[in-house]
Amino acid sequence: MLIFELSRPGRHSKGLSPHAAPGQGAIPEKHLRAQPPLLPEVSELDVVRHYTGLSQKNFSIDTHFYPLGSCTMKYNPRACNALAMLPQFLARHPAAPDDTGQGFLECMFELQELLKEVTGMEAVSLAPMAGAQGEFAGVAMIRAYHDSRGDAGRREILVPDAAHGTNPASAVMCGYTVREIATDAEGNVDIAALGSAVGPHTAGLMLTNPSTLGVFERGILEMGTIVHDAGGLLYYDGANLNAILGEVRPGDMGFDVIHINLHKTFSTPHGGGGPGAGPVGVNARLAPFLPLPLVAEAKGAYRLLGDADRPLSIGRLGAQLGNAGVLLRAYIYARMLGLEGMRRVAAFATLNANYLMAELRKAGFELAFPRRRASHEFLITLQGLKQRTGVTAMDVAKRLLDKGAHAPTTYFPLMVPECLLIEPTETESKRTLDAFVAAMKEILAEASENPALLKNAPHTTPVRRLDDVKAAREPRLTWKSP
Amino acid sequence: MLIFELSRPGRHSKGLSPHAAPGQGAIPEKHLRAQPPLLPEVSELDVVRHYTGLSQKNFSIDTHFYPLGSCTMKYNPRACNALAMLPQFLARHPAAPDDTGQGFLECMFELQELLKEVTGMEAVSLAPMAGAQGEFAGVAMIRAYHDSRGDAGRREILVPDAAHGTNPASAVMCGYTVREIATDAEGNVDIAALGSAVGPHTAGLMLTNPSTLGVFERGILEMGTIVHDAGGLLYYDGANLNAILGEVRPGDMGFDVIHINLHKTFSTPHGGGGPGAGPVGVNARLAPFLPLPLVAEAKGAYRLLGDADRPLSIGRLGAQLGNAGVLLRAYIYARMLGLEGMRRVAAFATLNANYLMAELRKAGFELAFPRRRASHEFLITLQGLKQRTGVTAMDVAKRLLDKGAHAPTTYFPLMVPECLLIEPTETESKRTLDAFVAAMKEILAEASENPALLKNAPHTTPVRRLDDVKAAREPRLTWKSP
Amino acid sequence: MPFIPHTEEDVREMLAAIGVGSFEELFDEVPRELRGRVGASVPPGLTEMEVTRLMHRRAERDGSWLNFIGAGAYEHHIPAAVWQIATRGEFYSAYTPYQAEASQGTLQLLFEYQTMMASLAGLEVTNASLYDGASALAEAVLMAVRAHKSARRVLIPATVNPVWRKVVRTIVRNQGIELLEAPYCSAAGHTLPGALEKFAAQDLAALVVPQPNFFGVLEPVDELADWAHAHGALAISVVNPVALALLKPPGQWGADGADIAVGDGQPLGVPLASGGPYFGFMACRRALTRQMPGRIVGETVDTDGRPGYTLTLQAREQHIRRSKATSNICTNQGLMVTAATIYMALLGPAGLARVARASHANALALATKLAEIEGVARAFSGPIFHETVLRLPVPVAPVMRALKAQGILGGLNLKHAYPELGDALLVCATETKNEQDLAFYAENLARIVGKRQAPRSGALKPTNS
Amino acid sequence: MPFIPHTEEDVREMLAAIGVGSFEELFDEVPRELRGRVGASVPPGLTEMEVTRLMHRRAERDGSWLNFIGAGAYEHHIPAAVWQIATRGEFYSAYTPYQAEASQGTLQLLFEYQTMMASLAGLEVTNASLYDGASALAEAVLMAVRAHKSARRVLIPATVNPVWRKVVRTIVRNQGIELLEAPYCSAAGHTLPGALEKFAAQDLAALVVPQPNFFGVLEPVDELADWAHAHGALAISVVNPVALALLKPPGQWGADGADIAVGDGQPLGVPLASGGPYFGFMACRRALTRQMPGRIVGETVDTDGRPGYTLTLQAREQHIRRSKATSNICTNQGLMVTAATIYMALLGPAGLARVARASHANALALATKLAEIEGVARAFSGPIFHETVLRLPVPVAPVMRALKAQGILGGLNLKHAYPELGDALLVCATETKNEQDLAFYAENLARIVGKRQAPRSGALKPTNS
Ligand SMILES: Cc1ncc(COP(=O)(O)O)c(C=O)c1O
Ligand SMILES: Cc1ncc(COP(=O)(O)O)c(C=O)c1O
Repeated sequence: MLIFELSRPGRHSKGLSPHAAPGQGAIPEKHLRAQPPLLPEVSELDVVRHYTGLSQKNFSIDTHFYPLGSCTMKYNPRACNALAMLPQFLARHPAAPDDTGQGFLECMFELQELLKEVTGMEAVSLAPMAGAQGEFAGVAMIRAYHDSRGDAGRREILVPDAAHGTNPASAVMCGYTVREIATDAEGNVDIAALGSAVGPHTAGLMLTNPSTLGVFERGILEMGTIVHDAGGLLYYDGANLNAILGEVRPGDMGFDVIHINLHKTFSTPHGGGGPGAGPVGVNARLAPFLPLPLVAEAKGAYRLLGDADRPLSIGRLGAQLGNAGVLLRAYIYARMLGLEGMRRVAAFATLNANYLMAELRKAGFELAFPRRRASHEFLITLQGLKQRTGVTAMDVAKRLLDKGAHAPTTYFPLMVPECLLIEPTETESKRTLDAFVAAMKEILAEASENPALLKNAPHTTPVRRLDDVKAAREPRLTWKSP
Repeated sequence: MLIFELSRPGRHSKGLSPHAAPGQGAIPEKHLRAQPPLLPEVSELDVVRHYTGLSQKNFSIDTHFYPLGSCTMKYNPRACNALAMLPQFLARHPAAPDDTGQGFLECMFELQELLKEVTGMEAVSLAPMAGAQGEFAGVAMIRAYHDSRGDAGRREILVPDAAHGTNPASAVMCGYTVREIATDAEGNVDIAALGSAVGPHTAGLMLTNPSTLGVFERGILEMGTIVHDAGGLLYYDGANLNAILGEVRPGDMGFDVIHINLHKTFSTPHGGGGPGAGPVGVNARLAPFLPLPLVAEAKGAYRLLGDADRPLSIGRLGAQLGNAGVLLRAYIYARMLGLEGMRRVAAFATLNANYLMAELRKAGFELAFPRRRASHEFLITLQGLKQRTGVTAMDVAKRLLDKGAHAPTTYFPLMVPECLLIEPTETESKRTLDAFVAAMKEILAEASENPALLKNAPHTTPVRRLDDVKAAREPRLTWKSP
Repeated sequence: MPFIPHTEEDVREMLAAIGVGSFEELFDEVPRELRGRVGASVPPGLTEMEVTRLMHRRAERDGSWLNFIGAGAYEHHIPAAVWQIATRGEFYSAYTPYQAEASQGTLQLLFEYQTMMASLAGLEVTNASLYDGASALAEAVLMAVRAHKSARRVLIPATVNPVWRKVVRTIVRNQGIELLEAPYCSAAGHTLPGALEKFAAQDLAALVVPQPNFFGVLEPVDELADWAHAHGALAISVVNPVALALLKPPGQWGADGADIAVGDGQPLGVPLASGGPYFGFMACRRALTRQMPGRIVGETVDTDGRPGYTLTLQAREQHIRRSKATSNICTNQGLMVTAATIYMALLGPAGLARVARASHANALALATKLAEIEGVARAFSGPIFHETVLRLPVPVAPVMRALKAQGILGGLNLKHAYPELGDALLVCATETKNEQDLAFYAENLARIVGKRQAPRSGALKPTNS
Repeated sequence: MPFIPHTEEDVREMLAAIGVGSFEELFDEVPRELRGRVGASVPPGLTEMEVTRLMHRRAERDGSWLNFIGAGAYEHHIPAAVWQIATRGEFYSAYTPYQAEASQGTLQLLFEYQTMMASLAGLEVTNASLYDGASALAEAVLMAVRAHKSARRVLIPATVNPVWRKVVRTIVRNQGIELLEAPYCSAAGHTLPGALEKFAAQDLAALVVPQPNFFGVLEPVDELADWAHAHGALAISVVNPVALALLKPPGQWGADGADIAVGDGQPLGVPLASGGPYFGFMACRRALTRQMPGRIVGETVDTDGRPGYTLTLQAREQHIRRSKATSNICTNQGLMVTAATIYMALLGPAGLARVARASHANALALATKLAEIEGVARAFSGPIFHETVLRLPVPVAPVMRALKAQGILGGLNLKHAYPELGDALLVCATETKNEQDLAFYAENLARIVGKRQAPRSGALKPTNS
């Protein structure tokens, strides 16, 4: 039932809008709309009941194990939500003078400092509103850097073929062409291929490390040398920072510029699609190009820096200081973790992933890179299972929903056939992991005994398997009154 | 799965308790407990996931139509919750000086005034923490009144046989004996029976009007005269105030003392069993006996009155000023309704009840009092259905759960066989009522065609029909580690 | 209008279906002369926006304070998850779980609560809440009298919260129950078993034993429970649930344990909130189950044999037993219990013990610091939990006012409840206070007391308390 | 440690199952020299209690203000239900709905959102959000250039939010797109179609048309949209969604309607919150669907034929199309859209129109009141929505500081963005202001301006702006 189907002309929750309803005021007739918009005419209770009911149709961290690889679905502490929503924080206008927001700005400044420290970078901007915008900003800084040196021939960005789709898309948005570098049999970037790809046209290499294949790039130092020697810069896609937080720093690995997905590593909520925050960190030579605004401190007073302070900046990415409320949540989380807490993130995320990998291997699942250590995530391939039973990675994913677990990431990275990318995160208990292994075992048995059960899964969700092809072929993108 | 079954020895959410954990301090050994209590050892995520999951197993106003007669399950505005939980309200200690709580006390004072106004009483105390405690306070005031006049022979309280169980129970707690008065064929208190029951032993009559049979006591004025002439007082059980709010006032009907269930008429949440609030209102002669504390105002300053101010008070009913947070919610609700809003409560509650009654009658259901107007609720009896099909009121109630509606109140009042007491409240739309009628029609058809379907209902709830007899015969009241 | 979803067309259709022409007619059974007299002085309705602004203004007016008052209501940190979950609509807007199959969320939670609370108390059975600690004590007194059958006298030490004693009096006095007051040792600050001997001849239904007592002092609970049993009385314990993370549970007091335990559940995740809603808890030995007031949840099975939870032993309750019920309680404090259950689950045994130990340590540290101030002394020698009585060298009231001017609520003045103690102050520090807070209090108290003891000439005259 | 559930025993068992002896070994593929250098200056962890106190202190420090700043972010009343529902764990802690069957809550909500937003805009298709209004405008520019195929120039009036124009520049400049600035009429405060003629010869991909514009003034949108189309350019509208409750939707501008509509969704139930998270919305005509960036939800059926919702047309997106995607956007602003959808459902068409009308009325009333002050005048003659530019007789900055001392945030100083306007101030009043608020502002402004125009001798020297 859609909210529109509850609608009844003339219904209106009066207490929610002003009692006094003046007319069109001084707005000339020609500017007015002829027909009211199609918003539902329902009561407050209808709305509460409808959306409470809808919410119950979601899987979420708060209700289910959610081992979605590359997405770091860890517990979102409720304190972060409560404290970021204190009335004074919510009410503050973004253009209010800095001296009316010293409490807020102090948090932002300290967050910049914290992020520098844990990534080993020399300066940080909080402006990007998600990982992809961080990538855009990072690559734009790479370009601004080369441009500032008159090094205008560098028109190519390298990305591993396993890279997340945002990497090449971001590079293109900065006017670059993209060249993909192959992966070797052990899941590393093929260093020889990298060596022959670099040259005077190379602006930089974008790298996720540990990679989206769930392994640490063992040749990272060598790769850095290759790219740097060719005059390129090294970009770190921080989507997997959770795998190393407290163990290794991107800055120490030789990266020139990074972004951090705070909605992953710093546990701000994913909100069913966002918002996130993708702060960028850089080393000294890229610092002048950081996106604006930045938060500066002098004698205990905090202020936002703009164009006048930073003439070389790539500019602004959004109308305000990024996703402030997300940044507050990340700050609160970071303060609760503290140094000891952060030191343990990667350790336990890695422990959970390797344990789950070991147990699934024992249960009969095929690992994509059986000779490698898992990072905070790992890949299994159901290629063999498919050949034996016809059951695909998608079928297994859907069947997992029936067993009360969200599915891992499916079919990414693309070059590993029938793959599931599994990321348990450090906030899940052994008990939960064991239950997942048990479910996967059951599914393996079902695949042989009753493959139709899997092909037709899920069976217990609010809807059964949906027809994606029909959705794309005959797009119905809005509701129309019947 | 119980939370204890998720427990693992040694697990502990460290950030939720102080880091520094000093030892036993200066507590002598003999006072210490030898074994830790059986609280679960789980993570914060476990707790969030467990109780979020449990919550989803409840029906509630926010998820379902909940026409539970006598309970007034109307929409609980979310603004009341948000505003009653502002940090300063939550943090204030009850023994903090009055001058640190003027904002809060102003709300309480205005609530007292509002309640006086809408009930037609001359003074109000907010102290009682639920309807039953209001009844206790009211009857205790009746007793204090008679005692203060040396009128010590009045040892009996009259209640109609349809009265809610708290009425006789409260009277007994005040040291009275209880005599029940019969109901006539039209659902009114039998006035002749009342006339012959009163006498010099009569302390008072407790009355719900409209009654728990869903009808207005037409002889209310005559009944008042009978009781008053006998020297007794008239007590109003305000559980059904929603039926008359804005239309008729208990004070105008001749009641000397009343309680109001704010968790019904003033829409504070029922919270799965409470808390409520049961303020008492009185006319002038009972005012000196009101329970403490009371809120007084002088020159714009508010203060709590205690024993010294009110030497004749029956005393205190709890350690503090009643259920303050509930009172705040009721105050906010009252301010949003305002006079116009209050005037409409009874009108629309009554409209909904009479509409639903008319439609169910058309659908083939038997009304308990077919010649009467419904108040805000009405009674149907399934006596005939049971004789025809063996299906009971309980079976119908359980089957309604499968159809997505909470069941009405069953088997109350006791003297109407196989009854359902149905109270839709004013906040439900015609659409919801029509859906309920449709469900009831389906059930009526099922009762003839497939009574087993009803006998075995519910089918779609988290558990099927529960064995209440076993629960009472072999009480298992706590979990024991297996 | 707010919260009423009807359109004009709905109203027309509905009136027609009923067969009436107007709202008026719906009330045609109500005597004419009674109608339409409703209070014109009720102010006009506010929009949600207006009431939001009003309430924010009032809340801001009440400000924030550094609070050292305890006296039965205790400031503890409440994890954010507690109320974010407890106020989910499914808990917040449900009724008492009468339809068990549609209320397994609330019912299972209550079953878990009963398990936790019973274990904290060291007793077998608990109910699903009473209004507050004070009224729970009154119910315990009534329960003891019912259970005892012959005696109608109950001995309550003066070390029990004086307001609670008043509440007990209000609630039980009409049933001919007599309350006797046991004195306390003016040196130790707790009840002395020896001092009870003068009541030995009275036919007692119960002895009430607080732990810690109102002064924050630990009572000799083993001896007191044994004394009660030796004199044919039940032992009713009054306990702080956070303290029970450390302290011997009532069920293990003395040779046989207390028979009933009650207390206020507020310290378990319920905000101070000017006094409520809190909740009263009550536990008892199994033999007393059928005397227990209030709702109880039991485990059972459904028609498929799966475990499920349901309200049980309802034959004790008013809706079944009416005038013969164990109590008139109906609506209880369910949502507070929901919060407390989540709180206890989040803290666990180790976390709750840390809260208790940190509170104790802070109270000790504060008491020590304050007692170092010239003229200030601890009133009692008995061991404390997280609260203590101090004697000041000057009247308490003006000192409290001066502290308030610094943002400090310094404690509860005992002048009215315990005049025999002189200028006495009840001070509490929980885990919410840090070293700077304690130091800030101590500095200010030292300054204020110092000034008042030796007023400078020309300066303000000492105010009368 | 916080948020990690492992017991020591768990760790032992897990390491053993993996076949390693220590955590160290789990990282044995990481070059030794890279390990263990993590930032020692990170402060030690705080308990939730400590961080709660810290954040309360910081929030209190930021205080509460009577705000008259708009300039792209607008203060509206947000019904309490909006965020109480949007922060339910099932919405708050879910990922992007990749597994449609396990995400019908989010997906159906987004489908409802798309319907509401498309109708507000009067266009057929909307996506499920972009980061904010400014970046949405940049995406619209890129989209127009893609759709247009030949032209790479876009004309943006100076009446578009100057910060947004900067954002567009940042985002599109590396793709060789040229942005041209169209002037505004200094009397009316809006763009004059006639003034665009000098750009007629440029090969334009699009013309951007704001409604209302940054000055709060209504643009001649019909003429501007027609001008764009007449010159072979697409018309990109930039709109305030609350204003759209009253104003002609972009899809109906001129003869053919605007092609793309973007804006910031913040006014629809999203708190100001120092600037975010907000969300950008984008709508377009059906023919442009495949050029749309971001996620789109479509209706389909399940294997039983029941309707259901799923992400669709993903071949536009980076995770499928990689370097050929319509945008790099991945994570969007889903939770804000959740709030906005609930907001729009609560308000309905009548409620949203009331909000818009009351805002307009307040802004008019304020502008009138302020323009009565000696020396203060409205800068432009064009009709406004809920914001207006005032000219002051004295420099703006010190006036704003003086207002701030009274708790008033008086508006945005236009000195830097529009120096040609002199001492100009952009002032906004929404439905959140009442008569007293407006009067309070007017009184204070009159007093401050009066004083500064005629400084008393011996008093403070006028501060430099
Ligand atoms: C490896 C990787 N890189 C980049 C991104 C893009 O980040 P965002 O979604 O925050 O834009 C993601 C997110 O899914 C990712 O997993
Ligand atoms: C008619 C009637 N009287 C009294 C009460 C008792 O009120 P409470 O549950 O608030 O104690 C109720 C509540 O169910 C009731 O319906």
